[in-house]
Amino acid sequence: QFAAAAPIRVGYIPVLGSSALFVLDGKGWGKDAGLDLQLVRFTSGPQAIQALVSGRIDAYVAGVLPLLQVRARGVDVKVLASGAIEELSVAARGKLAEGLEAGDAGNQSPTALAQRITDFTTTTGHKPRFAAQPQGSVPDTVLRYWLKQQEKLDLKTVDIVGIDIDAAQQAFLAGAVDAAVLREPALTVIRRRLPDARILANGHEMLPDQPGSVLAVVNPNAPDRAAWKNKLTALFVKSTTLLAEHPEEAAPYVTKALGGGLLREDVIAQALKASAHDFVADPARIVPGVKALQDFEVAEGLLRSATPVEDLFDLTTWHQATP
Amino acid sequence: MSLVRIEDTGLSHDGGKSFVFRHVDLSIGRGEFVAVLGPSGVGKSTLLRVVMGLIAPTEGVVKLDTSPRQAGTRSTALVFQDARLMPWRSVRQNVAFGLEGLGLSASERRERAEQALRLVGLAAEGGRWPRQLSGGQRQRVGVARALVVNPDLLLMDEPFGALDAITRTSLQEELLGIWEKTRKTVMFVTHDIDEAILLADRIVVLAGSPACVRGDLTVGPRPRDLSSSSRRVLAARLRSLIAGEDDPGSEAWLRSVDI
Amino acid sequence: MSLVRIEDTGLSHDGGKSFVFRHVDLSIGRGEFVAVLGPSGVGKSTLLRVVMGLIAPTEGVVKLDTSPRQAGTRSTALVFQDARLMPWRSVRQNVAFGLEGLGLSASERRERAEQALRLVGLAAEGGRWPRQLSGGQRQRVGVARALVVNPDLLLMDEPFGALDAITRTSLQEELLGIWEKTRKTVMFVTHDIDEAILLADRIVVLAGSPACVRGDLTVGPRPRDLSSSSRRVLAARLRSLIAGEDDPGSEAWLRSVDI
Amino acid sequence: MKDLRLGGRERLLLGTVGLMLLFAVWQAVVRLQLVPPGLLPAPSELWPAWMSEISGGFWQQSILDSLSHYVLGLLIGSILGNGAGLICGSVPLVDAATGGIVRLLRPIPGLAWVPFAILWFGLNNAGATFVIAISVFWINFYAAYGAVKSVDRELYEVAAAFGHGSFLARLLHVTLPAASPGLLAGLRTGLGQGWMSVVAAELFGVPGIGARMMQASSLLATDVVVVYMVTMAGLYALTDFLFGLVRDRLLRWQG
Amino acid sequence: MKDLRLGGRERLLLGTVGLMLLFAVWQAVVRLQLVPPGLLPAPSELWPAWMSEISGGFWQQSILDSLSHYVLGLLIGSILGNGAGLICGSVPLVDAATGGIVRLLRPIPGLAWVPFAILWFGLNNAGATFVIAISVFWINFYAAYGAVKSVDRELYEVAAAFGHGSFLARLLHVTLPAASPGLLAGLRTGLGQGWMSVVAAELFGVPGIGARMMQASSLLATDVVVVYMVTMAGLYALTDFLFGLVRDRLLRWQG
Ligand SMILES: Nc1ncnc2c1ncn2[C@@H]1O[C@H](COP(=O)(O)OP(=O)(O)OP(=O)(O)O)[C@@H](O)[C@H]1O
Ligand SMILES: Nc1ncnc2c1ncn2[C@@H]1O[C@H](COP(=O)(O)OP(=O)(O)OP(=O)(O)O)[C@@H](O)[C@H]1O
Ligand SMILES: [Mg+2]
Ligand SMILES: [Mg+2]
Repeated sequence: QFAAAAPIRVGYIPVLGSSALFVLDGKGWGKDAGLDLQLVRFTSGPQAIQALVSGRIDAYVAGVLPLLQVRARGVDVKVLASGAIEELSVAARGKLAEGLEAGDAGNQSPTALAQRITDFTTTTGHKPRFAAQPQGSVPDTVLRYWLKQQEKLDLKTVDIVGIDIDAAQQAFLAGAVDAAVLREPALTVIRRRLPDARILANGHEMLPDQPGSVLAVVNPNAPDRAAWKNKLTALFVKSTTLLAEHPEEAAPYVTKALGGGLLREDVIAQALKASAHDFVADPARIVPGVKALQDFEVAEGLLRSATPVEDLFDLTTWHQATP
Repeated sequence: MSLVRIEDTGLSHDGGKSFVFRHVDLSIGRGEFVAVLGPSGVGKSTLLRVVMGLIAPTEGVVKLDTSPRQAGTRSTALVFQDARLMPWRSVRQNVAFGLEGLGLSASERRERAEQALRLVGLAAEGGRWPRQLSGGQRQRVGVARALVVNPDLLLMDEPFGALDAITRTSLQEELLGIWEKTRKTVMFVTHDIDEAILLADRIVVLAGSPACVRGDLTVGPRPRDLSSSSRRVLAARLRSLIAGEDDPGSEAWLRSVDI
Repeated sequence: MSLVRIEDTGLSHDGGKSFVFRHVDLSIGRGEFVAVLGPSGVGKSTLLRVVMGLIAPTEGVVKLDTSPRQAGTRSTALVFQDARLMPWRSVRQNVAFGLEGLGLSASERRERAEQALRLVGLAAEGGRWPRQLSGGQRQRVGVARALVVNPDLLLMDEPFGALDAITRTSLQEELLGIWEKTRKTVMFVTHDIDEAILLADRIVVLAGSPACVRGDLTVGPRPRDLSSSSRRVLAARLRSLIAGEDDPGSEAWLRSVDI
Repeated sequence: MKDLRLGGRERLLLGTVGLMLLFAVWQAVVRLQLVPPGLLPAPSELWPAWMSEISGGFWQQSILDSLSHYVLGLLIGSILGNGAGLICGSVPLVDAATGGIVRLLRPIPGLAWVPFAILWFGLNNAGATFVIAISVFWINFYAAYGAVKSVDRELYEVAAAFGHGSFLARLLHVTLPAASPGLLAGLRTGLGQGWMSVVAAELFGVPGIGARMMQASSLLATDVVVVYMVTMAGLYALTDFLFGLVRDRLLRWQG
Repeated sequence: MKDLRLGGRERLLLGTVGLMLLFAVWQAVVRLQLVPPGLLPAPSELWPAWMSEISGGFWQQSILDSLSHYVLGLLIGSILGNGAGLICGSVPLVDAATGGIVRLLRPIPGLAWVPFAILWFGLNNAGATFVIAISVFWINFYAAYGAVKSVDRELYEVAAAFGHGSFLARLLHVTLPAASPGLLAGLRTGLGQGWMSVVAAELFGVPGIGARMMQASSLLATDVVVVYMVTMAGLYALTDFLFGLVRDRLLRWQG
């Protein structure tokens, strides 16, 4: 078939949540199914979005929130499957992490957290600093959502700084911030480097079914898309299932795509195992989370108006793809 | 008929408020050797630059009637008062500057440059950079650069100013020799009255502020003996003209002929 | 006793392979006015720069015995052959350059600079930039810059090279006047034999390659008449010395005394 | 020499015409949909976006915040850069000794300095200032170095002959004025470079134009992004214009 | 004038001593734990990291990839920058007409050009080359512009007097050679600026040193980040050294 011969350009951001893409590419499933996949790596969301808007990529594996903005701008893009949920966690160090158990996933009751923050402020003389990405980004929104909606805290009791992902990690390592919103595999790496770092809240606590990476396709109804979008979704779901069930089997591919010789396979395997239950393909699972976050952004004045969330999701393709 | 016609010309650096020179009228016939004398700062260099077309006169016109040139020559060339060599060109390349773009081969250019350098006594310095030359040597390179293009009209601005008596005499002789052979038109600015009398057919004196032509004298036949009494009278006259001491009053001094 | 003692001095630009001058021996007494004559490119400017301490001699030593200076003066000053004004300083600021750092007040500096400018006939040009001056005007600024610091030892490198006869004569007279009043030591490079005879007590001729002192002649009492026969003999002698025509053979030419 | 000189008014007129043309082409490109919609707003869409930024007070605040990093970073970078360039250019010993270090440090991108800025200064204005200063530093360093190297050596002789032969006097009386056209060209390049680094510097979460641009960019508010780009251009044009006045005054002697 | 001139060997020696000193201080700072561990590796830790990058083939491949963007971007940026600078510097009309546009475009940071690079060139090497070219362009533009403006006007008279009065001849025979010290200083600054922009240029997945550095940085592999920083420094030192040879040859006349 002519259309299938054209390469499918898939943009992605190198995070653990995109693992399904690495597995299906690494295992050669795409080729077996007659799909010529061309993976394009981005280091940040805005760049991937710009490529998407200018029609330089056909599919996208990254965070879901920016896609709402893209739709609002009249670009027809649809989420076909979810890749991972509950990716983001909040890590703390130093005074703010004092007394927390290693390996303990937060479990802070609102009052306990409020107390912890007050203690911190009185002993150190300044508010705890939380590093996230710039306002409007998913990590920032999720962090605020967690603090305000889940923990019922006044956002004025903490300092939130919006910085670049790398800078956030480095600031956390250097002790320039007391907590940071992080995701795997950085979490695993930092835990190894900073034995006193603790998880203040895991992804589930921040927002149950917190939306993470998704598989989205641009102009899904275009005739040339029809040829491959179902196949790709099916493969993506298959990989996600593999990740959830046999993470150790996926480790080599993920290591290759993500680590590129920088991370040992056992670190990745550890990270994959730690988040195995987060690999969820059903797009319907994240719809409420997306809604909640969007509503929150509107309430916070970050967005001028909400876009209908349902329109972003194409739930039928996933159903067809799931045996 | 005349090669250079300067007609009621004036030049101002400030758009007409004050003039360097004004109402200058001067014609130079083909083959004439004219010296321009005048006190420092009177506008001699400026006049040469106007004739060369480097600056447009504020008033009046300058007409040049240079003949269609021969191959490998330029119609006019100028020796600058301050040598003005291109510091990034070797001495030889500086001399060859005017030859470029005349359709000569590189070896022809080089040969002609070497010849001009020999003429000014710098055959051995061809490969040096300008900064490695003495003051007098730089000035001689400037002379060679102008001579090498064999111009119809040769404009020289105090070309021998920084030279010792010997080198100067030999270059004066060379210049006269070339002039006698080729009968180029020469306009020669100098501050040296003896030099003017020795070389020129005609001596034009610029003086005043704004300057204008205050004397235009013809010098007698060559070879010239500077110690002859008539020459000494001429020199004294020129001196007082330059100093602006005796005001001509009439046109008497202009075109006055001296033996 | 002598203010300047140049002892067996040599200078090479290429580390000793070839010398500009070599085995130069010369003493200049306090208050003497010495002219240095020599063909173009022989090393006159280089010698002055060695005396000034701007370049170290390759061989030999140069000793200066300048007296502890008066307030507001410098022990030595140099007039460069090519004016070398600082293009970013106005004419007045250029003249005042040597006065800075002498502990004078701004108004004193300004007053002395104005006075020096009047001396060289540029009182009206003080506010201009160097690029707005004629060649001769620039050279005069260079002279003013050196005179203004009232040095014990005044080194002048063809200071009147680009000047017309009138300006030149008046500046020569000014210089002689200053010298007679203050009895400064002057080392005066020129290519003009008449100028040397007119001004100097003693004339040193540099010639040869590498150059050395080929003549050292004392000139008789002032005022001097250039057309007297003894002067004419002296001029002829100097001419042949510069040309390197007559080799001294003996020490006869050195220290030969002329009326 | 056809040395056409333009008056100040003609320059302004021509410059405005050039800008108008640019805006016209831009508007046409967007209107004719030569770029995908959403990627580049038309100039005419900027006005409402600008108004809403102003009425929210974001615009004024961002400018104030960025100006403080910019001015300080520019000052520090320019002073140190010119100082180091002047010294390396005039003292061969220092030049030789620092040659290796300069080559090691020079190509480190602004982004790579961010961790050190965090380490040394924390996440605050000082860090942002540091990142701007670094990028401005290099521009000025090389410009000053090159300018010093091309000073006419004969002028040092003049200084020495008139009692200004000490290192400091030569620096003050020859190197600085003679190199001033080059130094000023470097400063001018640095003025622009500084604005270019404001964005990288505010990657730290320090508020300002750059942070606001990134925020808008992550919300795909391209119109707001462009409003701030134009704002930066305006601020740059202003600083550049004022600098031009100072420069022309300092270089009057060049005519 | 104490004009101490150093021979090539002495320069090299001094430069090496300077570098050694830097490395010694660095090692000491890390050993004495003056920086938090994990943020800056000691020089001695770089060797194993480097070896593992080499054995994985990443190092060689990244260098090759980046070199191709770098060289091309540098060439394009330098040629266009010098060309535009020369023209704006010598033609007052063009200068006036482009003045506004230049001021508008100049402060746009490299990062902000990335979307346009994506739009115009796609996600490939051309986009990366474009981003590098832009940053190199401005440096060269201003250096060339400044250099042209400070050319001694008297030399144009010489050119005109010897039959080289046309615009092209003046450009070739006066502007270019007289401005060459400034142009070469600009080119040299651009050499470094180019390496600094490699990181920004490779933001969108174009492989190379910058992409690899960012990848390592996001995984907190600081030793690998520093290996690539040192690699860039080495490459820059090499290009700068080779450029220095060419430069010294071209500027022999300055002595
Ligand atoms: N930097 C240099 N490198 C090599 N040779 C040089 C350098 N500077 C000067 N020279 C040479 O040294 C010689 C002496 O130069 P100097 O300037 O002292 O001559 P001069 O006697 O003053 O001549 P003039 O009367 O023409 O000014 C000349 O032949 C000149 O070419
Ligand atoms: N750019 C300028 N702006 C203002 N005045 C100038 C400019 N250039 C020259 N002048 C003035 O114009 C007058 C004539 O200068 P010019 O160089 O023609 O004199 P000159 O006769 O050649 O003198 P000299 O014999 O000293 O070389 C001088 O008074 C000079 O100061
Ligand atoms: Mg003149
Ligand atoms: Mg000399």
